[in-house]
Amino acid sequence: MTLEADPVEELVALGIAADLSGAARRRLATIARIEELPAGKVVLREGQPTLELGVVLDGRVALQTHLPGRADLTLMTLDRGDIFGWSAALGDPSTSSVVAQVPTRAVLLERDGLLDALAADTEFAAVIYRRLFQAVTSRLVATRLQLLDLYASAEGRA
Amino acid sequence: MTLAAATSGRTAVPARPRIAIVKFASCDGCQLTLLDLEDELLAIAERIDLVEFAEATSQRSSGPYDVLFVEGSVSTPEQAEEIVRLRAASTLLVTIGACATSGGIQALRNWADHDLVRAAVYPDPTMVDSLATATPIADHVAVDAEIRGCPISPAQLREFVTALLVGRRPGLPDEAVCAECKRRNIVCVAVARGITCLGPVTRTGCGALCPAYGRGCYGCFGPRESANGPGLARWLERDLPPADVARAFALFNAWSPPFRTVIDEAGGPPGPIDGRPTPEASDAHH
Amino acid sequence: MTTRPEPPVAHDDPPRFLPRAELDRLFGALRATGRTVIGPTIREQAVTYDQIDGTDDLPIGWTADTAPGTYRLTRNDGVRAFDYGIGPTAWKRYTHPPRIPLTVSAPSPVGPTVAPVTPDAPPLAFVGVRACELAALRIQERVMRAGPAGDVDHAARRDAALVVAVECAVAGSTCFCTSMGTGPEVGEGADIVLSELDEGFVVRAESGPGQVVVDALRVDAASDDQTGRATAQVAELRETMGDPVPTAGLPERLRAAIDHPHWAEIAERCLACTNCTLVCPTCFCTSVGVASDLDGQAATTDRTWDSCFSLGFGRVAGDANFRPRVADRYRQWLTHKFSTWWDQFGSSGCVGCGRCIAWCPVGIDVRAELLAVAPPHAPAGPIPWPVAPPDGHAPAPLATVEPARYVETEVTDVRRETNDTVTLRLATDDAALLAAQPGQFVMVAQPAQSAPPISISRILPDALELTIRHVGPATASLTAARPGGRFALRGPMGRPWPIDEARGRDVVIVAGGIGLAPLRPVLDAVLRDRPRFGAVRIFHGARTPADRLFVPELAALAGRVDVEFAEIVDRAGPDWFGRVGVVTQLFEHATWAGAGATAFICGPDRMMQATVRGLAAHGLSADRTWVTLERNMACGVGLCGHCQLGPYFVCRDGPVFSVAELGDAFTTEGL
Amino acid sequence: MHTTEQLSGGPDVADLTIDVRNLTRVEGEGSLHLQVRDGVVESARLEIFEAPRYFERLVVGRTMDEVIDIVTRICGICPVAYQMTAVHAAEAAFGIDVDPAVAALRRLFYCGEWIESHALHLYLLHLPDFLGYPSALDLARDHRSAVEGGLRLKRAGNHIVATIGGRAIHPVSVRVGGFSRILRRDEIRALRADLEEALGLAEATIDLVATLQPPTFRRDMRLVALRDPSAYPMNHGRIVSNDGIDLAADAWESLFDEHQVAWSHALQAHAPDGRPYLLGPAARVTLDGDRLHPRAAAALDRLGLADEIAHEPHWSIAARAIELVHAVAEAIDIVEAYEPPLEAAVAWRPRAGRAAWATEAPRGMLFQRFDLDEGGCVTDARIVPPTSQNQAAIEADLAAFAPTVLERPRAEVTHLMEQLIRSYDPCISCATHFLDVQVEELS
Repeated sequence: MTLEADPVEELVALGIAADLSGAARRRLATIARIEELPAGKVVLREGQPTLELGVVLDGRVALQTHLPGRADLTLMTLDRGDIFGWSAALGDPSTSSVVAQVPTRAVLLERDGLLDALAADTEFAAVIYRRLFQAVTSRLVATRLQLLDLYASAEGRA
Repeated sequence: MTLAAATSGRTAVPARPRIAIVKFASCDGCQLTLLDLEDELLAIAERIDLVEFAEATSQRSSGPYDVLFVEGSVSTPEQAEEIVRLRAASTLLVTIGACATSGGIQALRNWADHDLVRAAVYPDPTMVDSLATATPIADHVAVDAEIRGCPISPAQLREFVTALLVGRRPGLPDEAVCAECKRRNIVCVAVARGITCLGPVTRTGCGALCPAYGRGCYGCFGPRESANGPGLARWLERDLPPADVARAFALFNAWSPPFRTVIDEAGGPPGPIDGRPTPEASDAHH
Repeated sequence: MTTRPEPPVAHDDPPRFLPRAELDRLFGALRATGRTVIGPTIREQAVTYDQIDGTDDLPIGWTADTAPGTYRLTRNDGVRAFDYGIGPTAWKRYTHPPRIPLTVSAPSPVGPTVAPVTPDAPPLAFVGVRACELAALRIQERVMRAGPAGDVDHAARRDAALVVAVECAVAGSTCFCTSMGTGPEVGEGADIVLSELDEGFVVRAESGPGQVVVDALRVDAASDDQTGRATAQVAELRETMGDPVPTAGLPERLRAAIDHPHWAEIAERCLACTNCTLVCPTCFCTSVGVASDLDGQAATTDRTWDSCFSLGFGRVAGDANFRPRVADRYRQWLTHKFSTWWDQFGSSGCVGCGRCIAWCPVGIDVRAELLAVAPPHAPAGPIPWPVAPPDGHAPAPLATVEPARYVETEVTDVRRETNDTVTLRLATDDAALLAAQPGQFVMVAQPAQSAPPISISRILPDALELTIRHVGPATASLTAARPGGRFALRGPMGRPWPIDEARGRDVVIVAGGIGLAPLRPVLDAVLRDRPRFGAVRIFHGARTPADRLFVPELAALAGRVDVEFAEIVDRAGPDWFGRVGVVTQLFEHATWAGAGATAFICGPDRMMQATVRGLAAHGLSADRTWVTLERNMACGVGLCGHCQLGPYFVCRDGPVFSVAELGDAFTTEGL
Repeated sequence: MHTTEQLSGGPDVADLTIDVRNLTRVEGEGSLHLQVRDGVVESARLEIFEAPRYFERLVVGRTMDEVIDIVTRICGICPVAYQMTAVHAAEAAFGIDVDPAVAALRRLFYCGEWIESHALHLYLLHLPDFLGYPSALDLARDHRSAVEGGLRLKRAGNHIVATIGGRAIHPVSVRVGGFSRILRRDEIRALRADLEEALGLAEATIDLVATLQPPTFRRDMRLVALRDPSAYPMNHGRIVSNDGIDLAADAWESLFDEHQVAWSHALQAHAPDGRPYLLGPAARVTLDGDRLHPRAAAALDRLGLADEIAHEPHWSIAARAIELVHAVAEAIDIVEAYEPPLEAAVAWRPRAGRAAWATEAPRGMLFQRFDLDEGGCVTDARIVPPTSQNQAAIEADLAAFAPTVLERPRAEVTHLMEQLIRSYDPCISCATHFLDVQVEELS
């Protein structure tokens, strides 16, 4: 396997695991794996247990919500470096469905191992929670901009 | 639908619109203003279908109308029903004049005990069927545009009709009378002569008529945008008792909120009537 | 016509003396030069400047008591003609009239034509111009000639006026010229200067035309005693007036007070009635009105005085408004007069005449408000934008004054981009139009419509393309245009994108919605000359897939290997397989370094602000991050005042700005 | 026009019910109630239900200058009449003598309103009846120059009112003691050109009227108008009639009275003997013909309809034409002679008392009375517009006219009824009435 095939190295490269000590990285390695997600693969389903927390390496996944009687609505798409499934870190059910929009490579951290690690290793927890918090913040900003209707304009000039 | 929409080409106001002019409680002066466009009347008549205008033609139509001009305020139960019917029959509803836009001079009765008022004029009030209040059209149905004034200005009516036919936004500025006063080089009657003038809180459109004739503006075009009635009242009360300040505001647009605030703070309009609005009056506005 | 030619110099001979009884000689001599005399006379219980015939029309024996909100004409029973306090009329009424015709449209076989109206400037003589008023004439002349194209009407009227100034011997309680450095001594710009003594007038010629009039008086030289008393009387006046407004550091103090709570307090009293601005001798803002016949064929536009206190002044198409609150409008006026005027024109906008104090119907005293909002020695807070008067960024150069040009163009192609947006190709052989730069705009004139500013979305050898969204009546008829239709264009206007500055550097282009249109010429220029640029990254966001402009060109971009192109939409249906989200996500996790790159950004304000923040995080420097701003650009050349943003006229100094230039002006509400 | 007709009581066409709503081409809205049984008119009522506006109440507590601004809002067609009556009442009560130039201006002001109001009614409201058109706008398609002439005549009247009062409707310059500013000579002289043209148009109107053929309907009617010792009545005069009434204008209430009827929001005025009376152009031309301007007197001779004007309501159009000539000719005289007053208005002090006056509105005598407190504020008011005084006379004429046309097709009957009502130029806004031609169901 090449280096980039190592999930921890990938996460370090993305900055997500860069601040982790060696011990914490080893702990991470025990719960992280890289997976190839074929287009259309449903990684997480809205309302179901969030069994994995994921980070996109290549490709693209869509966050979708189900509208009864209508096609699922894509709320947002995620690219390299974006985190999904963070409910896993809380043990909560998934707040949206996550679907691979194109063939996608992602690092997946399985939930139970993640919860154990967060509970057992405060240094690990501090770094991971900080990353998750950053992800939540930028997602909130993006959502706010969508609410504001980013492209609404009163301009007379075209 | 708003006037902006109507004149932005988004809304179907056809090249030859069906136009109706109706009146409620009013003096007829605003609809007569159309007949006062002596030089353009016939040319305008050739470009529109004047399908309802009892003042001028025996042809009648109960709708539908592309544009409905409404004069007068709602003062009887029948009128309160009729305006709803007319709104439904009209694409664009335009109020013309102070009565339709803010209630008019008759809205002064909104502060009074209706039975007292009625009894003062009619020996047997029970024969007279009227509401306790005279209220603006916008209190009853959605209004798309206002042409202000008591009465409206012929020039503004001409501009409105032209803009409607040409498809542009009518130039009906919402600035203060003062702006036109200064452009016309009329010396400010308030500053130079200490005359009470509502110009600073009143919408232009008259061409600064009253100051040009040596008297203070009496607010017949109603409040302008961001009219600071209390601000002007505080200044006037340096020389006048509050009752006389209220007197100045208590005319044709007394019931418009910026003016009403001043009148209410002074305990109501002149006259030996209960200064507080009747329940119906306050309901009528909220 | 170029800037006003220097008049021949006056001979260097001593002042003359005109006995009081002979004052009518002056009027005779002025009329002999073919001029109508405008001077002080009493009308409607005030001293106004109207046409006068002679001495009998002067307010001899009258003066005025002024105070905040009051002006009272009072007898002083003196013999003097010029001891009256300044009245409501400002001379701008004659150099910058309240209403002038601008254009005339007439039907013609090839469609309606639009032609500018050539000014009709009668030769006038202004008698009784005070020192502060002379300063105001100088300031307004600077304003009306600044920028890319000065005002031809003002130039003609000012050039046709001969100024007879009078040195003040008395001052009103509202006067503060001493603080503003404009009086009481008469400064430059007069043709003749009078100093009034009880027995008559000391007369100095200060220009060739003035000398001609003075010679025609045929009066003797003034005695040393008379000139001495004239000098002494104005010196004495200066003493009595003192220095009521501490102006040291005032522009900076006002800047630092941009968020002062006192603005809201003033708004409680301020009626936003516009009186202060319309009596002000330097306020110059105007709006254009349209009138037409019932068919919209024969139409005229005229230009009338407007004011930053009227709501409509800050309104743009779609009825958004830059200064919705009265507090915003008062702040705009006061900070413009005393602070940003320096940035724009290299001087204060106030001459201390006190008209705004006396003629405010609720007696708001600008002197008191200045002390309240920006007291002397106030802690100098952060400067909200990076220019520091009085030596701040150089005021716009004086313009070559020529009448507005309207070039008839013909629609040769109409492409519907979205349900509310079309791209028009307008053929022209006009060299000036075809020399347009990316980022510039044109004013599109149609009879019976206001002329909206429209960005150029492509520059071709024989045509310009304009991409227009239907947001109001004027754009409605433009988006309804058909091939063969004709429109008159004015321009090109505005400051272009600094493309040359980006050569040799990485380029980041971020477009949101309709904002892609003004950036399209940048793409053209960069791709035409691709090797001369570093990495080129293009990020495009739209509300929905259906709102994407230039779809074929976007597809072509996506296919190029020599640019990085990504796009994203806010909302999408199941048939969209691209990215969903906001445009900032396109580079949020990108690993490229932005330091040294140049960014060109255009889109709605919110999108640009989010993008600027996002790019800053990638290390792009504020002085290489360029945005193009939206304002109510009415005249297009910085003369109407509508598009002011802090120290800038968006139409003249922009619409393209670097984020560094804008500073907080980019994000301050109500500015 | 919404017209329903019902036959009832069998085939006898003399029993009929007509229902026409919203009579057109009158100021304001209203209806006629007509019931015919066995060919006999059982009732003919002018029903007036326009929303009441309570002006008598609105002016309480107001100064007389405010009253001038308020009462003018009673009517958009004759605002000057309301202002003139109120200002004269106030000046009489406060003992004010105005400058002769002010008095002349006010008469010119009134001439302007007569011209505007008469031209409006004659050309735009009434003439279409005689020529068989639904409106003057339709009439203009075939007789454009006539309608244009009428509009220019109307414009000349509006021009006078706008020059003196600032605008044609609800002018602003009338103040107790004079005007709000001095009208300069050049402003007044500027009216000259319009009026010269208007005089030609007014005299052409006489020739036009001479060609008309109204229905024949003749009756004797009590005619009441003011009589001014020295002039055709406008701002001054005693109340006189063709059957001997003669009393001071401020004594109106001593003879006449108003009472309320169930079918009207306008109080009907009556003389003590209950005999209806008619006000307006026909009454004035008949009672004050000897005071007409020479040009108007000549026009009347040429027209030769003095007797018809006195006895045939349809010929009121001729009386209006005569008064158009008079008003234009007199206006020219006043403009010619005008010299501005020394001051816009004389100083005055309010005093307690009774302010009562009558003037001649275009439609007839308008009476106003205000009781004033020491501060000059109104404590009680009475306003009696001409139309509410004419109401009883109109109803009497309708009752008398109906039987003469009952045999005709009903649509025509309806039209003839409307035409007759229009011939009185009822100002429904003044009388705050709602006119509505409808007929009682026959049981």
